[in-house]
Amino acid sequence: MLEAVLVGFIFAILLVFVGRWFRGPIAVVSALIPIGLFVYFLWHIGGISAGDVIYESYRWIPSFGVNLSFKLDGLSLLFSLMITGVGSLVFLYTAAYLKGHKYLDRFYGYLSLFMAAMLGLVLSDNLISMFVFWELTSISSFFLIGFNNDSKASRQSALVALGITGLGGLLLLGGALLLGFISGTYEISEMLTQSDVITQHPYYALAAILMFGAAFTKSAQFPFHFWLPGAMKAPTPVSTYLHSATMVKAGVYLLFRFSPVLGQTELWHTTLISIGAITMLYSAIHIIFRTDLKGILAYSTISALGILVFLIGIGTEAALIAASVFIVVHALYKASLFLITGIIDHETGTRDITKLTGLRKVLLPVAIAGFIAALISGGVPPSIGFVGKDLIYEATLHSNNAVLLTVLAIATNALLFYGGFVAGVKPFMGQLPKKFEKIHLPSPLMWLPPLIMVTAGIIFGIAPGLVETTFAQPIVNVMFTSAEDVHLKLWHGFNLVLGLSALTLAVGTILYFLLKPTHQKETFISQFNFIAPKDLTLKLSDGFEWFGHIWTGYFQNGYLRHYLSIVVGFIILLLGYLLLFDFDLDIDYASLARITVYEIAIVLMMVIAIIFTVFTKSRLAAVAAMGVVGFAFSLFFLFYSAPDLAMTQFSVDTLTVILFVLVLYKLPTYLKLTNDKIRIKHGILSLSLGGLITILILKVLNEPKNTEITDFYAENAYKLAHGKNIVNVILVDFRGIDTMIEISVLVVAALGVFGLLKLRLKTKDKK
Amino acid sequence: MKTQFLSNILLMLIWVFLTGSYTFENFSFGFILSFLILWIISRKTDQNKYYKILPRIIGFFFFFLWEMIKANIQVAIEVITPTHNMKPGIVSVPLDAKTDVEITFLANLITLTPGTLSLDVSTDRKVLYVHSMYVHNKQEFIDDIKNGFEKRLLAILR
Amino acid sequence: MKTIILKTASNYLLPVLLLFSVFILLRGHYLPGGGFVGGLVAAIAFVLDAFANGLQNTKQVLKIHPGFFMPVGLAIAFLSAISPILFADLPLMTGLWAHEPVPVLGKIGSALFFDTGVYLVVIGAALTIIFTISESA
Amino acid sequence: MTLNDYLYYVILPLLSLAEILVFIRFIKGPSIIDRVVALDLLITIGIGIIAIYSIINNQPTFLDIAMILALIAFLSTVAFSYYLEKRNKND
Amino acid sequence: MTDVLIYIFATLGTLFALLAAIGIIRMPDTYLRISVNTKAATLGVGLLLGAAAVYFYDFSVTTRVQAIVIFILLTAPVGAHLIGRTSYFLGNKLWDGSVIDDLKDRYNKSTHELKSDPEQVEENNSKQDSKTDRNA
Amino acid sequence: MTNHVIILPLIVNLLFSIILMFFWRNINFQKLFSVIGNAIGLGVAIYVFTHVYQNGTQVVEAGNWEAPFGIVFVGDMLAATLVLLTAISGLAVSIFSSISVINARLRFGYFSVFQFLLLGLNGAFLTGDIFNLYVWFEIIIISSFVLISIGGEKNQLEGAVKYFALNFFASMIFLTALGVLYGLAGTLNMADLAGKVQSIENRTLVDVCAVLFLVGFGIKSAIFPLYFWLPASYHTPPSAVSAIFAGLLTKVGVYALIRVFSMIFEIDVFLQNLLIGLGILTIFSGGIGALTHTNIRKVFSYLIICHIGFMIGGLGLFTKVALTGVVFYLIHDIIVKTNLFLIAGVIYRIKATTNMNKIGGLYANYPKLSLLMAIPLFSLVGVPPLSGFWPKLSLILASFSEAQYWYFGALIFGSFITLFIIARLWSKAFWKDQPEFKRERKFIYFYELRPFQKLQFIMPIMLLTFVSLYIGFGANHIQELSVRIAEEITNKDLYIKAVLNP
Amino acid sequence: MELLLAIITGLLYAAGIYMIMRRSIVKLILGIVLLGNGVNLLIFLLGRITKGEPPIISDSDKILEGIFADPIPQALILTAIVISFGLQSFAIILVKRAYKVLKTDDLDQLNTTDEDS
Ligand code: NA
Ligand code: NA
Repeated sequence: MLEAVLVGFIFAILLVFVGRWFRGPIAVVSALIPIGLFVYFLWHIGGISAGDVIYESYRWIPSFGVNLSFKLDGLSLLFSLMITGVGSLVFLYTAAYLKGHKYLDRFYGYLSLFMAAMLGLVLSDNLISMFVFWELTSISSFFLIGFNNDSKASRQSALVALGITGLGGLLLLGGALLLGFISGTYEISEMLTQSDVITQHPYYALAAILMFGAAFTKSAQFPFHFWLPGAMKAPTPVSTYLHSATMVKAGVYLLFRFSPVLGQTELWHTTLISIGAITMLYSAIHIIFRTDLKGILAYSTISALGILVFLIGIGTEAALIAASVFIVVHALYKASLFLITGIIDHETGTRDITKLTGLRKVLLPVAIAGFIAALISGGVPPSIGFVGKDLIYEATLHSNNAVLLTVLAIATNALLFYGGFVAGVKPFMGQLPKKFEKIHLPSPLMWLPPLIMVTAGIIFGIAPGLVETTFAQPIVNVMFTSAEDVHLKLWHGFNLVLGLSALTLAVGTILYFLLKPTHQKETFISQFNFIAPKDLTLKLSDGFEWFGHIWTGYFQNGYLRHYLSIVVGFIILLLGYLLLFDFDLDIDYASLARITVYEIAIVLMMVIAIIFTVFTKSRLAAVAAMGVVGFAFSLFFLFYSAPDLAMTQFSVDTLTVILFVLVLYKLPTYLKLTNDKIRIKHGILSLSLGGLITILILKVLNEPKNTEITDFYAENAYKLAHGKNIVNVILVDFRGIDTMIEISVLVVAALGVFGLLKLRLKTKDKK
Repeated sequence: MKTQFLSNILLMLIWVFLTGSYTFENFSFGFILSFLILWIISRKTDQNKYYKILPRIIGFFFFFLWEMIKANIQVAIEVITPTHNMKPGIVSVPLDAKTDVEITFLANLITLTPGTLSLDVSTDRKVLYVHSMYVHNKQEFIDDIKNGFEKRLLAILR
Repeated sequence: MKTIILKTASNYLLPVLLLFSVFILLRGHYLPGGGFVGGLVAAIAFVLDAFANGLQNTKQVLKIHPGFFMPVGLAIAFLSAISPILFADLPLMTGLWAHEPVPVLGKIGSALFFDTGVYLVVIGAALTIIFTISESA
Repeated sequence: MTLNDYLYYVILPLLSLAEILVFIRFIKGPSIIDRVVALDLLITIGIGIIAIYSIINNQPTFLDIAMILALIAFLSTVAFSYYLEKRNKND
Repeated sequence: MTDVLIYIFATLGTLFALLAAIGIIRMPDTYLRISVNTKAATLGVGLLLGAAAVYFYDFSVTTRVQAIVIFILLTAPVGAHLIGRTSYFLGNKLWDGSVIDDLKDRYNKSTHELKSDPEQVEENNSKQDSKTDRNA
Repeated sequence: MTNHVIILPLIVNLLFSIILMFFWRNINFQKLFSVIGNAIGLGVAIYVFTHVYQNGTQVVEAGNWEAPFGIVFVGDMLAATLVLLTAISGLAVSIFSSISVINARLRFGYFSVFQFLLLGLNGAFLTGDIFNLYVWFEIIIISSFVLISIGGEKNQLEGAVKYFALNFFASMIFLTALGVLYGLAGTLNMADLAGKVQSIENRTLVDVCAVLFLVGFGIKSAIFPLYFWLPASYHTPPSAVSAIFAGLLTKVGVYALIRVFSMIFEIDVFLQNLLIGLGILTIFSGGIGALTHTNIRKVFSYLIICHIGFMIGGLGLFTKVALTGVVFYLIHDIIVKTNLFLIAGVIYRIKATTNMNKIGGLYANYPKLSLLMAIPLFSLVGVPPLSGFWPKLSLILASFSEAQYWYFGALIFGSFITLFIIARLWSKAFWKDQPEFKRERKFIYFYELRPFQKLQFIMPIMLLTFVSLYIGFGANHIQELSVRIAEEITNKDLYIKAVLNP
Repeated sequence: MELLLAIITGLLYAAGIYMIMRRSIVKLILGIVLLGNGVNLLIFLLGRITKGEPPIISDSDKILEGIFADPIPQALILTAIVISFGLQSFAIILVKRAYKVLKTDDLDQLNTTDEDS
């Protein structure tokens, strides 16, 4: 299976280098990859439906417990077949749809990247590697939505989509790690065995919520759904492939996969049922107000995803069977409808449903495909859609809240019926406008794929056993340890479910004839955009950005003194907290306060000179006062047994004064003064810090001191290092490295001064 | 050549004084070191006579010491007493001293003597401007300097 | 500054200060002093000369650009730091000492070379800084 | 009173007093020249203090610091003069 | 005997240092302050250093003291000269009681050349105002 | 036979900085020797790394003075790894500098100062003495001052003034901390301090000292609320300079924090809350700073801050898992951040601006280059399996195990905002059409360069990208390395034993 | 004396920080110098001060015994002084150059790099 996953990646990487060859007609060859993979997975159907599970594992990052482990069971097989099957058709379709496009190679590159990632996602048995693929699908989706990157709307949508799915991805990461943390493994099959441990763990709710977040964003559940209609800016093959058939189902897949691990709890059922229900109905209603074919399909996709989540939420065996069948149903008809829309768009140049009529006259095979797709979508027998719908009602009827849930399901299905017919039938009915008369049927590469898919929909409907054995049963086996046998039938006889189906068809038909898509409706609904999740989210994000400007503007306002006062304030806060919190200044003042006359003189001079430096209005006087401070320092060092320091301090001070003096006369006198308020504020800040430093010193002086090192130097400076001035011995021997670097500092400073003053750049060319 | 040699010896002596080690090696080292330094900083300088000056220097030293003590007392009284009795002013003193060294020595000695301060030498080196605390009579003041310091100094330096 | 008094005085002060700076350098291991202060004093000597005689004159006296002292000094310090590795298989910066005391300098070792490097670097750096400023002032 | 006591209790305080007086001039100014002169005098008297201090502590090494002070204190004065003259000339 | 010498040197030295300090406080103009401090302090410090030389009575200390005294004797007057003339450039006024000012109008204000007699002075100097430290 | 291996990087750096100074004005020589020096440096660093990897912690006692009396150099796994990363970034930036930095700047000792900078970094990583660390820090900051201001025009100088003031202040705080530490413990050797600080009774003072170190290093590593100098200055110097700054300068602060808080101070509840709180605020502040800017280099600058927060928070957790994450993140971040600023440099060379509103069409005009650039960009985001992804696993896990939900939230926030910002950058600079374009006069555009010159621009990016890819795809090695380092960090006895009882 | 010196150290910190926060670049530099001195004094004080006993072995002795000042803080401060000298000279020049290019010594005018551009 690793090869199956890798082949797409390898192809994508190859295309970077040999892409030129794949811009022409030869591009269609790319389709061999999904077709080959499709065959590969078909090959496994037999074994899987017989109950086999194929498992492979490669060590990847064992230190993280991350393995490339793949598991092919009923669930992953279904998805793999969908991915490669729809993929094959989309690859073929693309060759015609984007014929001659100058970036066709890139498009195939992204598609293969996506396909590989998606395969990896559904096949992974390791949660972390699954996450890796999950993120890659988001990224490839980003690139595909933004494929027409000269359009601002495309870029915007790509960004929104990536934003939402990316956020979801991070939640998944959190969830995955948390599950790993709880269960001690990232292997999903091992987690299965610990379902009880997980659901009873205190972190369960957090883990579940994180997983929900991931699934809901990826599968466009309310209120995160809005990225999906935006994603329709992508070329139609992308909408078909990613945004209806496969990627958006990743969330559903996740929920499916984890319902044995996390399911069977109140939280699980309640959340999924309510979010699913809201989503399916909310977006089904939205269908009515759309005129763009892709918009209609997008909302109906969201609605369908809602149904899936809803079913998983119900969580009974019936519900899961319904869900697994509905996944297939949806893939077949929705992908077809998208491809059909693509053809219409490609040929007529518009997707506005109000302008499209009578196209059957020029696009007959397409019309046939559209019609069948609508049937499947509407659940009209003998299509597989009918089977799917029956199963849904079966599931709702046997749930806890049977009436409510069934009513919701009927309403949704009726609206989906309407949507399917509007998209699949309406453009082909009625009069053909003059401007469309010259349209020719496009290459079979474009109209065959939808036709193939709807045909499959009919075949599955007529022989539901195919569905039953190939995936419904295997999936149920995956979900339930003691699963009952699944029996799918087109005809159950006259019962309540049949009645509900009939009701749905009837309501749907009425809706179709009653409601006409108009621009007025679209304008009407757009009035409510301001309370729609999309606008709210964008407003929130704008608000956040506004807040960001405020925050950044406050902290990073450009004034050095502001920065310093924050830093100083921060230090005061910390030191103050530590030093004053338990205020015990039991300091031996007596021993610290002994003083002599000449010391008083120095201290007095120092203090006044410091204050003078700060407050004098003459810069020269300030420099001279610093000279006094330096001199007082030297004397002080001398009194306290540091002759080397005294010498150095004095020489350095003299040089510094010279430097000041040399530079000062090019600089202006002090003129600008900050206002008193700020000065007082800064005064308080600086004095507080100074005060804290004083307290700190006194406290430290109260502590005993360790003199081990000092004693060693006193003992060995002459004996071992042959010097008597211990300070110098430290500088050139004991700690000679310090000195080595210290002189390097001087060298660099001198180089810097030299460069700073001598280098004059003349041209703009400076980076 | 002679000047340099003398400077060299002088520097060597300073070295020996500084180090306080009066060994042959230290003398030689001091000589070599001074030679190197002089070589490094060599610049065309006026030639000076360094010989036959010792007796005059000693004489001059005592003269200067006397002047210094005398004037210091005068200044001390001025400083300590509450009233100011001085008559300060800046006087231009014509110079006989010609070379840089002569002028510099003279100016410095005048400055070191209390009550007087050499402010500057005119650009054409003809006049030394001296600030003094007591200028009772300008000509007398000038003569004092010329007959006292300048004469004795030039005797040593020339 | 155009004053012959300062000029003349500085002509005498320059060698004296330089001599003094070497004195400070050499005695550092035994008494207060060392390469750093020594270097500063030497630098100050040249700065004084520059004040009195003008920068160009001082540069002529120095003959080489003061900046050149820096790599030379650094190289000397560097060599004395790594010579134990190269010659004695001892760790970086280990003091190597001649067995017999040398006249004047006393016991001679790599520490002295190191300090000499410091001395040169300090002269070079201080002069580079100050001369550059004077030139651009 | 021993010599040390004399130096410690009479001489040093007096020299300190001298320093304080000079420092008062430093603060008063009024001209920058007065401050430079005061700074110079501070250092000169400081050399004296060091001399006495080295006697009290019996540490001849301290005289070396006096030497440094004597040698380079002068340079600040030169620098200030240089600055003031140059600035004045350029105006 | 040495102690007596030290007492004398130290006391005299301190008195001269004090003299310089009082002088710099009391003297009415900058030039007088410079004048007083240069010598009194030099003498005072020389004496104090002398006390140290006597105390240690060691050749190396004595030579060091000599060196310091020579340095001071060399640098103090040069410094006084520099700062004094600068003071004049800056236009620091002589004390009111001053009797004579031969320097008046002899500096060329732009080149700082100093003339030796009054005739050489250009007349344009007169209109320039005196300047004090503008930062003050 | 004494083992000198771990100080070889220092010797190479110093040797070449001296050589380069001797050949002051010969630019071609300097370019060549700088690259040669850095190549040798890389070789030596690899040698050091493998040596330490195989033989464990290495100690060199400078001056042959037994610890704690002299200065020791300690090459543990953390130090060796950082030395290696420094060498890699150094080589890349050195090549990049030789083409992107104009000759006028090179003529003023650029390469020599650059070597000094690397010297400082290597020294800081290798030293086992806290005061010596200060000295290395100083050579780093003085070199960075010079590099950030040299040839400075208006905004470069503005940036430099702020950079200087705040970094100088940081040094002062660092020194203050050192003074307090010495006053309390009487020693400077870190291994020795580990024991002596523990026996100090007054824990408040120890905490004060720790806080001072935190502030001192915090300014340098740009944590909230101490980072202001970074966005004010990092975008102003030549890209090569920003690149080495971005990659290594803030990280050396993080390194120092790790070292100090693992060796000398114990992270108590107070410090833990402080570090985690600051980490969260740093992530937040950096993230929204990046969100609100449009100059690419500035955006990257804020992202540096944001990601420093990840590491600071992880350090606060101080579990083995968290530290594994911190170390892994550090490794990843050094390479990627260096690369990003090089990329910004190339973008500047292509478009003469780095404002993303004013540029576009990069993908259309330079598709392969764009894809090359995409790798580090998305590595930064942490798109799996690229390098930025893996360390987050450990960090998040640690946040769960320590029940630090706010930190977890901040990690998610930071990752998300990085994703969004990079995607937006991609959308604006790479996808969008070039807005109206006015050709700068006297500016040599990328397309006008000779092929070899282009290669000099691209090569370093390729080198670093390759390393990033290795970190991502060979994450197992890096993870094992990080685990080993985290082990060494949490078990300081190993270090102490190596230093004090050789 | 320690008490007084501790207060002076605090004062130096306060003065240095206050000066760095002024608008004039020259004051910034003065502040840096003051702060540097404050830090040196802090290290010196915390290394414990000893009067009149420099850490120098006398001519006749081979080891230093009895009371003597701790040489380590002195060596550290010496290093710090030298480094500060390098940094300060660089800062002085930086300021000069900044003034020349930016035509202002007002730090408040130096805020364009924090604007987005
Ligand atoms: Na030194
Ligand atoms: Na040694």
